[in-house]
Amino acid sequence: MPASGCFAFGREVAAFYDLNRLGAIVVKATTLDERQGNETPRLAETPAGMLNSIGLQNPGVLRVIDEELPYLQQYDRLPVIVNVAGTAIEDYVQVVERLSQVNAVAAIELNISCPNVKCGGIQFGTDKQMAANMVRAIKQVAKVPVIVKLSPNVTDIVEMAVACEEAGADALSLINTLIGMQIDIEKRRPLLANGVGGLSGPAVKPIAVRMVYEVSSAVNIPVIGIGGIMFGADAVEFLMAGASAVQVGTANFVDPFACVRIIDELGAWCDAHGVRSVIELIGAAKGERGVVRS
Amino acid sequence: MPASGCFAFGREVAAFYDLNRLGAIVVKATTLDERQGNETPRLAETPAGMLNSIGLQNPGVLRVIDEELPYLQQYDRLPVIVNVAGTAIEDYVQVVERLSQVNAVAAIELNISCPNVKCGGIQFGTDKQMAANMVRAIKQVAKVPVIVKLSPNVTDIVEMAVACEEAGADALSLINTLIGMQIDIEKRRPLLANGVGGLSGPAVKPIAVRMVYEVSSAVNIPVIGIGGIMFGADAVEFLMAGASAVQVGTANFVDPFACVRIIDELGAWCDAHGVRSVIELIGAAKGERGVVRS
Amino acid sequence: MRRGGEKLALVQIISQQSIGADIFELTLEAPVDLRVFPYEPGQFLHIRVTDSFDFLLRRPLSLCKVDLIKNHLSVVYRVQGQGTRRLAAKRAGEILDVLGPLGHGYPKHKDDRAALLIGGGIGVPPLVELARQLRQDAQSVHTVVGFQTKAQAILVSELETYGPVTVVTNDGSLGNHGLVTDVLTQAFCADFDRYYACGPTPMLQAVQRRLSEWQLPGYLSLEERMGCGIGICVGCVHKISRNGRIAQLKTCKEGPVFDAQEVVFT
Amino acid sequence: MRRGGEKLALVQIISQQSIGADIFELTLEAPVDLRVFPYEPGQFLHIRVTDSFDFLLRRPLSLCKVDLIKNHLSVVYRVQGQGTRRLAAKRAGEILDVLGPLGHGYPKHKDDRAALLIGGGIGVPPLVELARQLRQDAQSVHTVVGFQTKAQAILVSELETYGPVTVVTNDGSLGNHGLVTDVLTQAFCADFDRYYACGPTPMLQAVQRRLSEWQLPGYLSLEERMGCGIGICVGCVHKISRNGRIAQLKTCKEGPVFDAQEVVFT
Ligand SMILES: Cc1cc2nc3c(=O)[nH]c(=O)nc-3n(C[C@H](O)[C@H](O)[C@H](O)COP(=O)(O)OP(=O)(O)OC[C@H]3O[C@@H](n4cnc5c(N)ncnc54)[C@H](O)[C@@H]3O)c2cc1C
Ligand SMILES: Cc1cc2nc3c(=O)[nH]c(=O)nc-3n(C[C@H](O)[C@H](O)[C@H](O)COP(=O)(O)OP(=O)(O)OC[C@H]3O[C@@H](n4cnc5c(N)ncnc54)[C@H](O)[C@@H]3O)c2cc1C
Ligand SMILES: Cc1cc2nc3c(=O)[nH]c(=O)nc-3n(C[C@H](O)[C@H](O)[C@H](O)COP(=O)(O)O)c2cc1C
Ligand SMILES: Cc1cc2nc3c(=O)[nH]c(=O)nc-3n(C[C@H](O)[C@H](O)[C@H](O)COP(=O)(O)O)c2cc1C
Ligand code: FES
Ligand code: FES
Repeated sequence: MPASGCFAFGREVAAFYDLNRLGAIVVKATTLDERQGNETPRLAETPAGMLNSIGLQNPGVLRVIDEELPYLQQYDRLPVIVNVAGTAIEDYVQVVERLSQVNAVAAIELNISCPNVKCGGIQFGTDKQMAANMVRAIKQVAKVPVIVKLSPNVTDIVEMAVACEEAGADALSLINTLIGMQIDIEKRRPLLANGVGGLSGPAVKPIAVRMVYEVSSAVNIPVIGIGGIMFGADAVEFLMAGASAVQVGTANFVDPFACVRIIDELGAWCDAHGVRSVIELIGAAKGERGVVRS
Repeated sequence: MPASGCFAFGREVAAFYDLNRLGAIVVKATTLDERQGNETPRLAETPAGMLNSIGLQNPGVLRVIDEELPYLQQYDRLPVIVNVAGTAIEDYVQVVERLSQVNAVAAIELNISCPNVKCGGIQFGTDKQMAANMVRAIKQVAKVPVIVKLSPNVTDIVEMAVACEEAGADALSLINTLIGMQIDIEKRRPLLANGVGGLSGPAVKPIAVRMVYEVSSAVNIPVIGIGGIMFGADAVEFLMAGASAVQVGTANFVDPFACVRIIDELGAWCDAHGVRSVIELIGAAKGERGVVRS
Repeated sequence: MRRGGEKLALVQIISQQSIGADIFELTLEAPVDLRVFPYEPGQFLHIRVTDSFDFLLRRPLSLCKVDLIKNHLSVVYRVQGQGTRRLAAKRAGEILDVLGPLGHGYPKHKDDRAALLIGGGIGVPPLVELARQLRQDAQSVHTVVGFQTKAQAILVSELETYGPVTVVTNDGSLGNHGLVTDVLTQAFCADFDRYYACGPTPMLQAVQRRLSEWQLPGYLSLEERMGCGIGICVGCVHKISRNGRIAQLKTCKEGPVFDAQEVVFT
Repeated sequence: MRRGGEKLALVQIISQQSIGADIFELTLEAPVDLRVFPYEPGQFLHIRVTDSFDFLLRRPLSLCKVDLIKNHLSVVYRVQGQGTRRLAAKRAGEILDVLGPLGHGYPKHKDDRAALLIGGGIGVPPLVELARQLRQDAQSVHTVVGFQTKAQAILVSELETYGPVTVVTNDGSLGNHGLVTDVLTQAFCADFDRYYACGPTPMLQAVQRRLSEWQLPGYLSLEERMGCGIGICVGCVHKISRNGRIAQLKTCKEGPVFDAQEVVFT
């Protein structure tokens, strides 16, 4: 079971367990140039969730290639997926070109949905025409499969998904965070320095499950489910909603062992329910009842 | 402090306290004809929230006028706001015409955002042109102020808000519920009979606060804040985000006294902070820091 | 319209006892003075299992027994999911946030002479106080209770203090082998004026079908997922045929007990 | 790169004591064997206050004291919000989910002879174990601590076992009247090789400015809101000037203690 963008570049969690135990690793968003990210506070706790406004802090693609990816190559059974972000199509294209020269990259995840940068990626994530253009441009330069990560901050995520599929995406991952705000009522201002931030964690799970259900019903490419997964049972829920795999984000902050614990819990659930392969679970909740899309 | 659509028509809560203590009451969505609503299960519990798929069950506008509103008239200090829903502009217009003949109605809340009915109101809530047409049509027949209740299931709620303001809305209320789903992994199907439902409760509060902040910065009409208010401090948060009043939904299900408790807590907070009128709090979080809209 | 007893109260847990496989009896201070507001068997308490948002909604549990002298109530429940698991971890002395008693229980028919009580699984608890009250009204009480297996059989000896009890288990590990409806033959039912049933929906449906054949009037206590418990969320409805039309009535407010004739199963 | 001590463990609470206005000392079983993994003063534990989603994130609390024989640790904390309030309700014998010790603490300078420790409010706790270790290295230790008011003064007698302590309160209710920087005159500072500070950001900023004037090298322990505590969320950064450039470094991983010269306040 792959882990998501909340894992930095893997080094830290490697102190807790063997990364080969993961299905894959999705590293932190990588941009063309180094980015320092937003001011602090960047984090807030919310009911059953959290807000973040990291702002894509990362050392830039060249240093990622030089300093981070070689470290991960020691894990021979660990496909590395690089999350790519930027502010213009050309940025994305250049990052993907650079990454395509590196063997260590198993797939690209296009982050067209980060809510935390000014003039940032989210425009691509909320306009289907722009998203399709982006995907087409990237597909021309990418030598590995391209996963497009969708934003939940849209009126119609199915429309976005279909546009990305038609433009050549190899898979979709969803959801990124929802835009939220918390106010520090004593200080009378937004708690995050950036004002708004991205909401993640169990609070958003029902929204994510709904979107995975809808999107996986509308496209023929694999869908990776993300959003509020804390336990194996949550992973089962996403699989039954139609996800072919899942990513775990916020849970890693609460429990450094979250990914491997969830893999174990999922295995135990399958054993207890006579399920031989998780493939049997994919879309299992879709059979009997027609679901009203409102 | 007004209460929201989660209050039926007031009779039940009247068993717990004097409804005159409320700032106003917003009764359950009223449609032209009687509606039986969706199949059960209609409710699910989620992390810090709940899903509902009631489906606008109500006795229809005529019986609301005959059987429900007269009951509320005994509360002389209680402005009654009727939440109006339907499937076509003509339905809405007819309901509002009927209600305009009744003295007991202080304002109309146009529910263009209910996610729980097939071909339902949510189209109006996600297309700014349709919303504007609806508001204009209603303003022609309404004799009382028209509040438009916005859906959070949109890419750009500010755009919707501005369209409604330009079309003549007297106030805006937000947010309605977010569309979500929960899967019963033992039964391998969506838990709600309707498949999807509306997410409410503390889980959605950060999203609601963000939208209230953005919308109240963009329009000149009053904004009513709704979404996950459980305590007086939550009401303070919405006021500081720019709401002129708040509505309390899910909290009433947990605690029948929620509305009056929150009013008391808000008063106590103001006293402890030397605030003489809640008006001082409205938009208080906007002063110092520019907020990045992503 | 206040019926009298609905109240939100913080009450103390008097005791919590395991009485079967994952089944507990929880005894509480009553939230109201039961001599002033006598409760109806079939009513329920709506309980907050913790003040955490993880369990935002209350859990409905039927009243099972009453101690009028100490003003104590008890509920009997099975650990079903996380919420009841949390409840089962509570100990005597802890405080519980309780709303109720709520809803309409089993109506009284003072002129009846013989009552048939039918319970299935975790639907048995409300029958205990019902049996007591019926006996107080000098009716004879015969109870038929069905369980999956012996380990889940509960409250049988309590019910026996009020009259004969026929036990049925799905696997035959206690009493008769089979389903409760197997017992409800025409001959068996001929002696009763009325029946009172509580249990899983398939059982209620089978009981309704069978006993309407024998023209025995009765009541069913329905189970739907509840939000508020007081009639404001309209989440807990069930189809009820009344006054010539089928309406979705709230089981928390108009029910959970309905005239068996009125209940529409789909 | 595992530094040795980071560990996720369920540990038992040994004791919880009120030691000031809303201030508590919590003693725990150590999550690691402290003789194998000696911890650095300035490191912190990352604590889950309940397993409820209401408090999803862990709370960072600095290590204050250590008992190497019993393998116990203590943290001293002020009730700040709901999470620490929840923590304060825990009792001896309860189990706590603890990650740590984490981060880089105060480095050792074996050749120094005289250390100046500066603490403000709830920044005082990490200085206790620091003082002990410095004394063990045969350095002299002078501590300056500042509090709002007398009721909030904590750990003064503990610190006095390691050397002289100068207390300052904002309202003059204990010790000197004023701010800690009022004490840090050029003459006073002349005797020290190095300083070690922990406290609220405005204090650290004032201390840094003042002591850089007197050219006294030192360390600041920074406080930022943390998510993971282990370096994967990149939430807790602070601007640090190092190798000729200003970078946003993670206070949980590269800190919380930084060379005072490197810390950039904006
Ligand atoms: C009027 C009424 C009386 C009841 N009396 C009893 C009783 O005396 N003893 C007893 O053991 N049980 C009784 N139940 C069922 C009991 O309420 C559920 O088993 C319990 O709420 C499950 O909660 P959970 O947190 O363990 O399960 P979860 O599945 O974790 O609960 C999640 C949500 O689903 C609801 N839910 C789950 N299962 C049911 C169910 N079967 N019926 C209704 N809601 C459900 C919960 O209330 C909660 O809101 C009664 C139900 C009703 C409607
Ligand atoms: C490295 C480090 C060491 C610390 N050591 C101590 C100590 O020894 N004693 C002590 O009393 N306090 C210490 N703090 C501060 C302590 O972590 C916060 O007071 C505590 O997390 C507040 O939690 P809460 O739930 O009560 O507050 P809430 O406001 O309800 O917390 C909400 C969120 O904000 C975070 N937060 C709130 N206030 C702060 C703050 N001032 N700093 C960082 N995060 C905050 C919380 O961790 C939580 O994620 C330390 C902080 C850091 C970063
Ligand atoms: C602190 C933080 C940083 C994140 N950074 C990224 C990122 O760099 N790129 C990205 O595509 N998503 C990023 N995300 C979004 C997550 O990958 C994930 O989509 C989201 O958090 C929902 O999953 P969760 O509820 O399991 O956390 C970030 C989320 C958090 C909380
Ligand atoms: C059970 C239920 C029924 C609702 N019915 C209506 C309705 O009839 N009309 C409407 O405009 N909103 C309705 N809502 C939405 C609420 O009014 C409110 O916008 C939303 O629940 C968010 O607020 P909360 O988090 O305080 O519940 C309903 C919400 C719930 C939970
Ligand atoms: S549970 Fe809310 S109306 Fe019945
Ligand atoms: S707290 Fe997550 S990186 Fe420091």
